[in-house]
Amino acid sequence: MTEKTWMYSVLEAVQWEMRNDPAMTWIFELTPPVATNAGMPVINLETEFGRRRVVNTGIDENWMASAVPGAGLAGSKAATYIPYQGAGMPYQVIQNHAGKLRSMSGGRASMPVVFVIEMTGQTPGFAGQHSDYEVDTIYAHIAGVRTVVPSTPYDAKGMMHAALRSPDPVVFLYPAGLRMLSEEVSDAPYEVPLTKAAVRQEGSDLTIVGSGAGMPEVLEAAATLTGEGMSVEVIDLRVLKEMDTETLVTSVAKTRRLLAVDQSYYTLGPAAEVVARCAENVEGARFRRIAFSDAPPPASPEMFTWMRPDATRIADAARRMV
Amino acid sequence: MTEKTWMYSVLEAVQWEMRNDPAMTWIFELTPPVATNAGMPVINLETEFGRRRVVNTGIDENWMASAVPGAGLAGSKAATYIPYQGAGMPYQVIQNHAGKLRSMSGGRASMPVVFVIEMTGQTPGFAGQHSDYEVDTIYAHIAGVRTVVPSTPYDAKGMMHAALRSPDPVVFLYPAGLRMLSEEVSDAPYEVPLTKAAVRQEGSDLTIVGSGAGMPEVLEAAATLTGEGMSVEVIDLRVLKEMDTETLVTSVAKTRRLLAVDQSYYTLGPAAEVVARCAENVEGARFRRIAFSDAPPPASPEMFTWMRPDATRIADAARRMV
Amino acid sequence: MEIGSEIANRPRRGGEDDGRTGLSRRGFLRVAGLAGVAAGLAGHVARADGQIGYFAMDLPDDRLAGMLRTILRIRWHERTMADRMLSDPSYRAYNHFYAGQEAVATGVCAALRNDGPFEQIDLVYSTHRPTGHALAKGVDMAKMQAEMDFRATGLNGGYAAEMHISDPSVGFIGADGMIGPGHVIATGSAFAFRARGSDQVSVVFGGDGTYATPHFHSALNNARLLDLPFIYVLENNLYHQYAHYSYSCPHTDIADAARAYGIPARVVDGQDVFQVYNAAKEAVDRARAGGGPTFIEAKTYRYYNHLGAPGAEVGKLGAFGYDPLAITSFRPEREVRAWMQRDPVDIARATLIDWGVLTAEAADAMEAEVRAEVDAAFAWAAGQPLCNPEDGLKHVFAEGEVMPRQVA
Amino acid sequence: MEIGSEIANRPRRGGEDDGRTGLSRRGFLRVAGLAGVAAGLAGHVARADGQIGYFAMDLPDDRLAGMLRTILRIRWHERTMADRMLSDPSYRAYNHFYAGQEAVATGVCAALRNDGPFEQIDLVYSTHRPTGHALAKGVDMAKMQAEMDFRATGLNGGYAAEMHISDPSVGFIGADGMIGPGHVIATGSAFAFRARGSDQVSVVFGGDGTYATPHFHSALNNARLLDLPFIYVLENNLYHQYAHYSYSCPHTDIADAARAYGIPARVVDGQDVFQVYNAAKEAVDRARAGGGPTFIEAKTYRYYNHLGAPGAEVGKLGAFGYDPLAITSFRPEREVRAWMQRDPVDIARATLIDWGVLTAEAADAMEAEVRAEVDAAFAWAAGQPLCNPEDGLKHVFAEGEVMPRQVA
Ligand SMILES: Cc1ncc(C[n+]2csc(CCOP(=O)(O)OP(=O)(O)O)c2C)c(N)n1
Ligand SMILES: Cc1ncc(C[n+]2csc(CCOP(=O)(O)OP(=O)(O)O)c2C)c(N)n1
Ligand SMILES: [Mg+2]
Ligand SMILES: [Mg+2]
Repeated sequence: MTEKTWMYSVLEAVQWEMRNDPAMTWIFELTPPVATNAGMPVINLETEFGRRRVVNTGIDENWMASAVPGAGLAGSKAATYIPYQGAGMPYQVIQNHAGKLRSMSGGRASMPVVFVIEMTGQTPGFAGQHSDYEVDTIYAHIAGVRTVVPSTPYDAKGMMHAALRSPDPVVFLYPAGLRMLSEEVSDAPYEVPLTKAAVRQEGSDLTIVGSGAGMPEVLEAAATLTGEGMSVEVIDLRVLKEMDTETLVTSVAKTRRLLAVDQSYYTLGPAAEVVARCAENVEGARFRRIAFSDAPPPASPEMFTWMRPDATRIADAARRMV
Repeated sequence: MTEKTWMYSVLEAVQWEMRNDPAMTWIFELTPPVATNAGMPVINLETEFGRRRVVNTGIDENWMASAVPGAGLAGSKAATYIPYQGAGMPYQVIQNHAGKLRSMSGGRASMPVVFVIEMTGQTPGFAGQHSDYEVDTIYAHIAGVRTVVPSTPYDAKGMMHAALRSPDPVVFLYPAGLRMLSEEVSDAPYEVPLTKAAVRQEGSDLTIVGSGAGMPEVLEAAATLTGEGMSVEVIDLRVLKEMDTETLVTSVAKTRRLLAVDQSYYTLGPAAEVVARCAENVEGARFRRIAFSDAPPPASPEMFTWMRPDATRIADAARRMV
Repeated sequence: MEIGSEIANRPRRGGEDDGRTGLSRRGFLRVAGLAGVAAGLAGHVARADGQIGYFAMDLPDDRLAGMLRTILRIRWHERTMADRMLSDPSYRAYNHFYAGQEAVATGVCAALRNDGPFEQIDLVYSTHRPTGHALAKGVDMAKMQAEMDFRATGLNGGYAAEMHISDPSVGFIGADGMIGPGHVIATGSAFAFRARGSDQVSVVFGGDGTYATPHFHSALNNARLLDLPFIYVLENNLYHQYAHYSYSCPHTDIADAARAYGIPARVVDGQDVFQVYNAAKEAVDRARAGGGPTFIEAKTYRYYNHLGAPGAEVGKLGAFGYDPLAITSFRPEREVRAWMQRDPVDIARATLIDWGVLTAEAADAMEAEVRAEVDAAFAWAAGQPLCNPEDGLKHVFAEGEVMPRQVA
Repeated sequence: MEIGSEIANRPRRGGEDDGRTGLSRRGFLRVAGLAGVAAGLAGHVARADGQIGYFAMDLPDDRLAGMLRTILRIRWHERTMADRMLSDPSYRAYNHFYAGQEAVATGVCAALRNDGPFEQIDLVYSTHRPTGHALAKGVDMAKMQAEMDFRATGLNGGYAAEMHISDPSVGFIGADGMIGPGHVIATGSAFAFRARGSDQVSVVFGGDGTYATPHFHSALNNARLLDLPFIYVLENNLYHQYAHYSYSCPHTDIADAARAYGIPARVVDGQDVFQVYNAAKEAVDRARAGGGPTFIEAKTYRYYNHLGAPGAEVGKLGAFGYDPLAITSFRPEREVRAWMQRDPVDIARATLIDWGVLTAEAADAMEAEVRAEVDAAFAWAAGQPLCNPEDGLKHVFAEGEVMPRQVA
């Protein structure tokens, strides 16, 4: 048990699974599967498992994302790490092939594969074409793929084990804004289910729902509000597909106020689905949503940070509801 | 003024604009820009404007969708017709390039271009990989692109004129389930704005919101319910981006009941955004949503038709709300 | 001219008789066909004694005869389907006809490992025109037909229909209705084989239309860079839907495009199953030995229109005539006739008789058996139950069902 | 050895002195560099009297000298930026350095129409490494620098930053931060030119990394099929981020891949601006005359690491040392040194002096002017106002603003 970063925790899970399954492969492009962590051995999948199993490809994210289901269909566990610049490239093959093959084949096709998709573009300084504000929505919308976005190193490791053991294709979003986050994470393998949201804080006045890289801001806002005497319930979505309606609805039925927060675009961001599901199931509650505006993120830090829902804005919105 | 089909009406607008702008181009793949209509001259853009301006390409929807903004950036009006099988292929270039270039360039890039995207896959018999249940959401979610889904020949023609005259890139969804629909459409050019939903029927008990190929079913359900004495307001979204919040909220503030209907997937379908916007703005109303389940559409007509929200199901859901 | 007269005497050969185009085409085909077959055989006979380049020299007679049987099974499945579309109002299946191209699927799959444990058999990725590949790989005809007719007991439970059929049990990963992606996915299987040290081979079939897709580059480039056990079989039937391949490809031989990547490539006569087999055998041997990918371009032709659907009428859109929308380019009548002169059924049959593998009587008996089998498969399929509507919510994930959302 | 000693005497040449790598590299560079330049010049001189293959024979002296000036402007912009990153804690811009590759952008853009009405100028599509292309195409340095520093009065109002800069007024359609898509979009501009009967040309710059993208095939295939006025300039600097191009490309000359499509292709010494110019001129003439696309592969090298960012420290990740993450392959010290021997600044300067276009004194004066201009541009940029936060809601569509959504 050591304090570990998000990526170290994830690669620890991958390393464990690859050691236990000699057929498993990992495909990367410019981000080598290497992680270091104070007090822990360096993880380097490429040198440990060799270049037949761990391959560095050319700039062709569609190949990477297609090779992985191809390996899965051939009976091999496989994962790929798609850098944020190429986050949109694999969309069609994940949507129309990975997600549909089980159903189309009447349950005969199985793909134990994981697409790690990096979300560096949702951090400041990565403007325009380098902002990947779309990936949570597009991968949460499609059928047949489990899409998760763990926000803590602990969840990240447990969900990676679960993802690699799952017979379903998993889109594993990596909120790279959390790169530096670390916490105590067990050295042994364990699973965190791919189906459950997490209640991070219990409360009765208001439910705040966030996900991924937005969670630290949500938690900071909740701490401030709690300090002010508000009883805030905080939910970390964690799973975008299938979204855990029960946890959401149970909470909002209790608090009768929902504030849903996205760091990606407002229109049809995950928060739209959160609000819609709760509004359908809890009558007479109050619903609010804040998100990045429907504009390509500008490069200038002044514009960018102003447009982003941060802890202050989240707390402001909450105060206006209670 | 003649009774015209959806596609004839659209090509009439395209033909008019191409006659008036010798630089304008049209790129197609397997669907030639040809339409016939009883009592009207055949429209054939390829023979009328020649193969330099109207080009039949190989199977490369990404090229088609990339060539069009390239033409736009060079100062030429351009449009392309993407067949439903390739509907997901152009996603990345529309999302990350067409939609972002104006903002990224600080307003200096302009792209007077139209992407016609066919939605045949949302009609029965087109299962699995041939179902394009994702296109409304993915193109409505992204920034910088106007996404419209006209449901009548009249709107289709007027919105095509508006789209081709707009300096913004427009995703023009073609609900191919409406292929046979016809109505009186003026022979002269006219515009229908790219910003407004249409109230198709006024009422005070319940608002039903639909779009595209779902509209005939919504209207049929509304007729049944009206016959039963219910006062139903029917809204045709028409524009997915920027969604016309005002028309939606005004209606729901009046009826205090919203039933949002999608023919595409439930999770993060356009109806999620409709419910979320109304729930944020109208307190204490009732909200329901029906849609295709989050499953790849199966080939069997028995399974497919059962999974689809049709007039009967829409009416049932409405009755349960009032 | 014994062989010739044998062929001339056989009725119902050539894909488009049955009174649809009438005797004139059949007559034309009969005479011209002889020349083609004779020319083809001359070549075989000249090489019969040599060891090098001898067609299918490694195969015993029963395997050789099995190739004719496979071709006949595909052909009669196609023709029976076409008949149903034209005549039976209750028939529901559509089809992208493979008739004319049978020798390609048959020759390639004859070189593959098609049964045994899943971890040992070769995998085939097919296209939107999959029935030939499926039957050649060993998919059960009756179950496939039930699937095409949207039946609950079909190969894929009625979820797939023609453009999406699959059967992992025989290594038929399945139809991919999209042009392009399947090729790239297929290289992923080859990558997995190489990574786990297996000698399996991943084969993809593609049309000439595939050349233009961005995926063509991805599949070939990565197969070459990683030396994958991957075989790309490009069935060049000259057209992608309504356009000649010259509209989308600057090469006369698409194989030249593959050679540019440093991938060994062969152009073969796709109407001659033994020539196709030979090329496939060479490719499979190379791949199993760790020699990397091969590209095979089979020059071939489809007899019917791009797509046939129930309620078809001769000469109408989507059926068996010319397509009125086909304005950019379309198939000239003379081209169709010329290709029908070199029918893969005729060539395989005549070759086997010439080689002494079969007598004409045995070939006739085989064809009669095949016809009975096809009729039985259609009859079985038509009697299968329709799907249960609620089952549409199944098989989205490995476990459980998704929620019904069409009701509030 | 006059030329040689002239070069040896000039201080601060070669991209990586300033005490960072110390005298040893500079010394090494000095000696080895002479051989390279002398060898290059020998070739020039031998051809100086001929009409065929004479470098830049159509250009008057001021245009030739202008090329050196452009190279110097790019180089000193780069070096000044690097200095700021290493030394100025308030400096905010990042950069994908182009130093070492200056002759490519300069030679190509010298063959293009860079001013006049928008409907007549040639268009350039750049990459994530755009500053060289931008300056060569005529973008204002001060405004560009302000943009890179996220200023409201920058070239693109602070929305773009380095990887997304653009300036349609000089035909610089702009940086495309993604690898692949820009090439295909660029063919769309060429398509529009041809459709409207214009003689404009669309040029795209790409790295060796572009080869592997599926877009490579789309761009070349469609340019060839439609005979587009399109020029693909591939700057092969041997590496895409942390991998040598042999990891993603089976060709030694990527130009061979273009030739496979039937596209005329040339491999040029990307360090020699006149050789690059000659190839570009030929390509532009061909395209304007309706002769279709050309592919130019320029062999070149970048001196700095892939990316530099504020707060850089010599030898640290993302700055000017080797990248500890570069495990698959990385650039050996000797390779960097060898390439620096053939510096584009040195080659252009020596050639012009040899040709009698410039004296050494005039070249020195030019460099001094350029340095002053660069310093002024940086000073101006640093004094520009920061962006107005609320302006982030502008320019999504041509009219109006979008709603702020970060507040409820
Ligand atoms: C990505 C994509 N775009 C378009 C289509 C529509 N489509 C179906 S078949 C076909 C033609 C394919 O031609 P080819 O590859 O030559 O195969 P053939 O039909 O001749 O067997 C097209 C364009 C598709 N299935 N997928
Ligand atoms: C689609 C895509 N994938 C990945 C990246 C990340 N990326 C930025 S630059 C680069 C390397 C490009 O190499 P090359 O084309 O050789 O250009 P160079 O950097 O050498 O100038 C990569 C992979 C990207 N920008 N776009
Ligand atoms: Mg074809
Ligand atoms: Mg490079």
